[in-house]
Amino acid sequence: MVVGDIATGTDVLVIGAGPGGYVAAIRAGQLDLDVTLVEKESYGGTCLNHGCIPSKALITATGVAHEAGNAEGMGIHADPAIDMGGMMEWKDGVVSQLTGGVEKLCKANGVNLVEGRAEFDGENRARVAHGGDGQGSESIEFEHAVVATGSRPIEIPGFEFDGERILSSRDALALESVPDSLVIIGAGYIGMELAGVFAKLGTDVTVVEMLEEALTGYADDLAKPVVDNMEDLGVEIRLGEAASGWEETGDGMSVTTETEDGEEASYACEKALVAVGRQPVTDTLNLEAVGIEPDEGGFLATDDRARTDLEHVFAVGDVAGEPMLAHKGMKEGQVAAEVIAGEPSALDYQAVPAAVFTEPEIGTVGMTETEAEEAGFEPAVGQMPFRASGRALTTGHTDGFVRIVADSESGFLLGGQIVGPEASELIAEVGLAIELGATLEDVAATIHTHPTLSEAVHEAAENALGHAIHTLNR
Amino acid sequence: MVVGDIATGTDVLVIGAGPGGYVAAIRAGQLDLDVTLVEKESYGGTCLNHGCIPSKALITATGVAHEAGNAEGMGIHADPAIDMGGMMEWKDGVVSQLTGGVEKLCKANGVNLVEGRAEFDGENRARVAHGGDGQGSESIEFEHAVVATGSRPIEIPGFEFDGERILSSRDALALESVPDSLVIIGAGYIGMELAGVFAKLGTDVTVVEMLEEALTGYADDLAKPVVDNMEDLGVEIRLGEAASGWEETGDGMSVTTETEDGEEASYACEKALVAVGRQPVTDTLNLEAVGIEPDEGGFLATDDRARTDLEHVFAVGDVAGEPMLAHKGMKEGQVAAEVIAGEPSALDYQAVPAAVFTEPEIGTVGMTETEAEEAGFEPAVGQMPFRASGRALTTGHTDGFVRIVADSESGFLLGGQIVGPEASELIAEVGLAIELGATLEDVAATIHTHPTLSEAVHEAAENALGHAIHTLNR
Amino acid sequence: SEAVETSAGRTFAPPNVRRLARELGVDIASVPGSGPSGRVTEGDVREAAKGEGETGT
Ligand SMILES: Cc1cc2nc3c(=O)[nH]c(=O)nc-3n(C[C@H](O)[C@H](O)[C@H](O)COP(=O)(O)OP(=O)(O)OC[C@H]3O[C@@H](n4cnc5c(N)ncnc54)[C@H](O)[C@@H]3O)c2cc1C
Ligand SMILES: Cc1cc2nc3c(=O)[nH]c(=O)nc-3n(C[C@H](O)[C@H](O)[C@H](O)COP(=O)(O)OP(=O)(O)OC[C@H]3O[C@@H](n4cnc5c(N)ncnc54)[C@H](O)[C@@H]3O)c2cc1C
Repeated sequence: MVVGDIATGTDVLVIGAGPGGYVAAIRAGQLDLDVTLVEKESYGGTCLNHGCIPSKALITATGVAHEAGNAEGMGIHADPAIDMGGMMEWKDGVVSQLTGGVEKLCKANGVNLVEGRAEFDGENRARVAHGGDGQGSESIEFEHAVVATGSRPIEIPGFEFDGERILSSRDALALESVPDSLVIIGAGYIGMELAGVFAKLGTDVTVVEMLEEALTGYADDLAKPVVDNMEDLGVEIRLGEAASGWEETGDGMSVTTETEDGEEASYACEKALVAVGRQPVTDTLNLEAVGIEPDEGGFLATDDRARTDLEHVFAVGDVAGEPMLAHKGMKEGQVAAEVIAGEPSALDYQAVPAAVFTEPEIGTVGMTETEAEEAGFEPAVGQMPFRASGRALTTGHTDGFVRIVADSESGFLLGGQIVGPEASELIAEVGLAIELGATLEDVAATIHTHPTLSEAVHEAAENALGHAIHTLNR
Repeated sequence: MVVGDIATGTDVLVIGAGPGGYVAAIRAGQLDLDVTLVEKESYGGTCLNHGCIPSKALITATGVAHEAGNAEGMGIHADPAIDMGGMMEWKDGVVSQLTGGVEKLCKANGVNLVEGRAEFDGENRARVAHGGDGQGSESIEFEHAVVATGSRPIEIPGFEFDGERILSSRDALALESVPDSLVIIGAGYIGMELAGVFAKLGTDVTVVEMLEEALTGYADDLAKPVVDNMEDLGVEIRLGEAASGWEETGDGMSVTTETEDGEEASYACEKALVAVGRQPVTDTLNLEAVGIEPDEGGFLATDDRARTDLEHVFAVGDVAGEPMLAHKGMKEGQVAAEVIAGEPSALDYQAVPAAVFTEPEIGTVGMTETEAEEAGFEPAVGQMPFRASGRALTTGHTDGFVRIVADSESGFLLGGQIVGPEASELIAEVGLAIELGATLEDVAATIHTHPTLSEAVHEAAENALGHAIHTLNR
Repeated sequence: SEAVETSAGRTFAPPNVRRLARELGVDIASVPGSGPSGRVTEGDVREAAKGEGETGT
């Protein structure tokens, strides 16, 4: 082990090995740049270790059990028991397979991996403190830097994370036993996804949300099937209530909320999960040393090449701003690497899709009808309810619909909103159509396999054209 | 009730209310044509009543039970029991909801519905015999006719369907109790889908296939994960054996097979299902009266407007030839109606997707690598195994891959082959890309939601370009 | 080039462009494409239709 300071040099220094950082590093390696990736914790970042992947694993496992346990209508009688330890072990296995894969892919693409915490130490220099006592630190000279340090959960005053009573999503995804009851503060996508997981585990779940709606940012009719399903699962959703404090009680804790009008309510529970948003990690990087400054929200402003105010410093992923989604970060990572290599790449995509992995799922891409109007289009809108889809009926999941928004004059697709089975997958086709400048007629003319859920995308396009076959045209 | 002959006239006479026929009728109605749809049995045809829909319903139900019963690895302990009666009732409910929907949609679009069996009675006349004694018949004068009479299962000599010992797929989909053992003759997609259903119901299943491979027509590496999974389920697959006869035994029956070399084998079972292909229904239509003749296989040859040799007679769906798939028939039905209405429609699609709903699923569209070579392209091929997909890992289903075939010079997508979870849905995006004339770069540049299976389509395109991130580039 | 000759049977154009070609009576296989990688666009088809109109074919 090297102790003390050593100095190395690199073309590209990437700080943080989440989706933004590892993609930047791998692509830079593929483009024959000398690249060094520094990570202080685990390869794959929040997404693979404490976000996308563990949450989706638990959603699947609890979903499999719940579905089989509620399929009497299909003639299936089961009373599945979930062994929390076994489920968590499986989830951990999935995570380590993927993080191990990321590490291998980095190496195979010639990325130098450095473990430790990096901070800037000059315009072209960073210092990496290796973990643990006496592990020393090293100094790295770089031509280009890519900041990919991600985000951390926002704390609400009075609700400091302790991993016992007050949980972050990371803590919740690593619980060893099923809590009897849980108050989830925040009805955004992370809160709602986890509400479903714990409700299916048998936890008594209450979601409190300051705003007047759950899943804010998603249209009411997209959120509704999710909220309805959640309530069927026994989840209590309290809107317009802000968490104001909590205290230990004899046998647990009690969370107090307050409405705008000052009305108080309190909820007894075993634990509370705070999921009110995430903030970029830019305060621990000594950014002054390199010469950039984050905006008020802590984000680093970037241009369409993923470049910060400095020619040689790039920022990708959650630090570079909304939407804080893994695939947006990956795209930025790729573009940053290509731009550094001198390629004419840019962040010139039309739309970033997003998915919520609740039951049913939500998938969106591009503009809503209202956004299209605001952008000056005269939107043509088509819809297909899943209850008219043969495939949906054969899966027993018929809640929801596919909606397609297009420009009525040219027919160009502008957006799609899907709530229902496999919405996260179905949105891909709509995204491709939007990127390619496809028209309603193009989607309608494409033969879709029968019986599939993707036929609903086709039908929604036909509906927008006024001649759907399997649903009445409005 | 009308008894005896009545005579009516119509612009468009559609014979058969399967996917080909009902789509033709609805679209004709939408185009303000006077349209009459004659159906002798049930709306929705083979597909909704005895094919696509009931098979997929049973695949789902048995799949839900099987998945939960085999999820110890995920920490789920369940021992689901399937009540065959309950499952069949659910399946029947799904079917009647859909067939009722088709009937309603026909009416809402102004289609005249006539129940009975039609046959031609002149160049512009058909006779419809109403079901039952004394129900009489009617004569219908038409300007245009659309033949959409579909297909029936092929019988092998000596294995006449009796619904007791020798089952057609239709019989198998309506069984009232679970057979202890079943020999399935034919390892095509229908045989393999049903082999999975019965294996999961606990039936001892043997599949015998004359050819040297299962799922012929699909590449070996697409069929392999399905065959492997089937064998894990305990299904015995005997290749190169033709069913040659059967006899009653004391407590059941015995099916005898013969190899090309004359080697015999016999399999004891309770029932046998014959699924060796389907043939068009054109022999009961009195086609001479209208003046067209089917080809050797019984199919009606059509041009790219779905028109037969006669200007005013169209043929759509299974009667119009391979691929005998519902969505191909729907497209033909739509085009036939539009052409009759004078629109410039044509069957000018690039590709017809196909799916096999086994575990794992198969989805294909367009050309394979070999077909692309044969067509004179120099194919670029990219692949992404699901075991490297985060989403696949979180669902516990990692068998299979996505393969993309493109023209290496222009980058245009030519085909896609997928085997794995949701392959039937994922193929939709590839199909759209092919129709649109999209390039590998177009697909690679499109942001796909993380974590989804559709990212594997993106990665396969990147792999064909030589710069995949999540898999090594060949 | 070789690929164009060997794959001459295939025209790459989105469905809406193929439909337009039929509407305007243009044989799309004979239309040179100006889109990405030689994809035939709506403009190409309209141009070809004009040309045919002018020469009276
Ligand atoms: C519960 C949950 C579920 C989610 N689900 C989804 C989803 O389904 N889909 C989706 O798209 N997004 C999802 N997200 C969001 C997603 O996780 C983030 O958008 C994504 O991880 C951002 O990637 P990143 O590379 O910017 O940062 P991160 O993944 O946060 O990675 C940053 C990395 O940088 C390291 N680091 C930080 N500072 C330093 C330093 N000074 N030196 C060295 N290393 C450092 C960190 O240790 C970390 O590994 C979810 C998030 C959560 C919390
Ligand atoms: C078990 C099974 C599973 C299948 N799964 C799939 C699948 O997943 N996906 C897929 O794409 N395809 C599938 N198919 C194939 C699909 O069912 C057919 O391709 C499709 O039904 C063809 O549609 P059609 O309209 O041509 O004919 P059909 O659906 O066969 O309909 C023809 C109709 O015409 C009626 N008819 C016939 N003669 C007359 C007459 N003289 N007068 C009046 N009415 C008449 C019949 O009663 C029938 O209702 C499956 C088939 C089977 C058997």
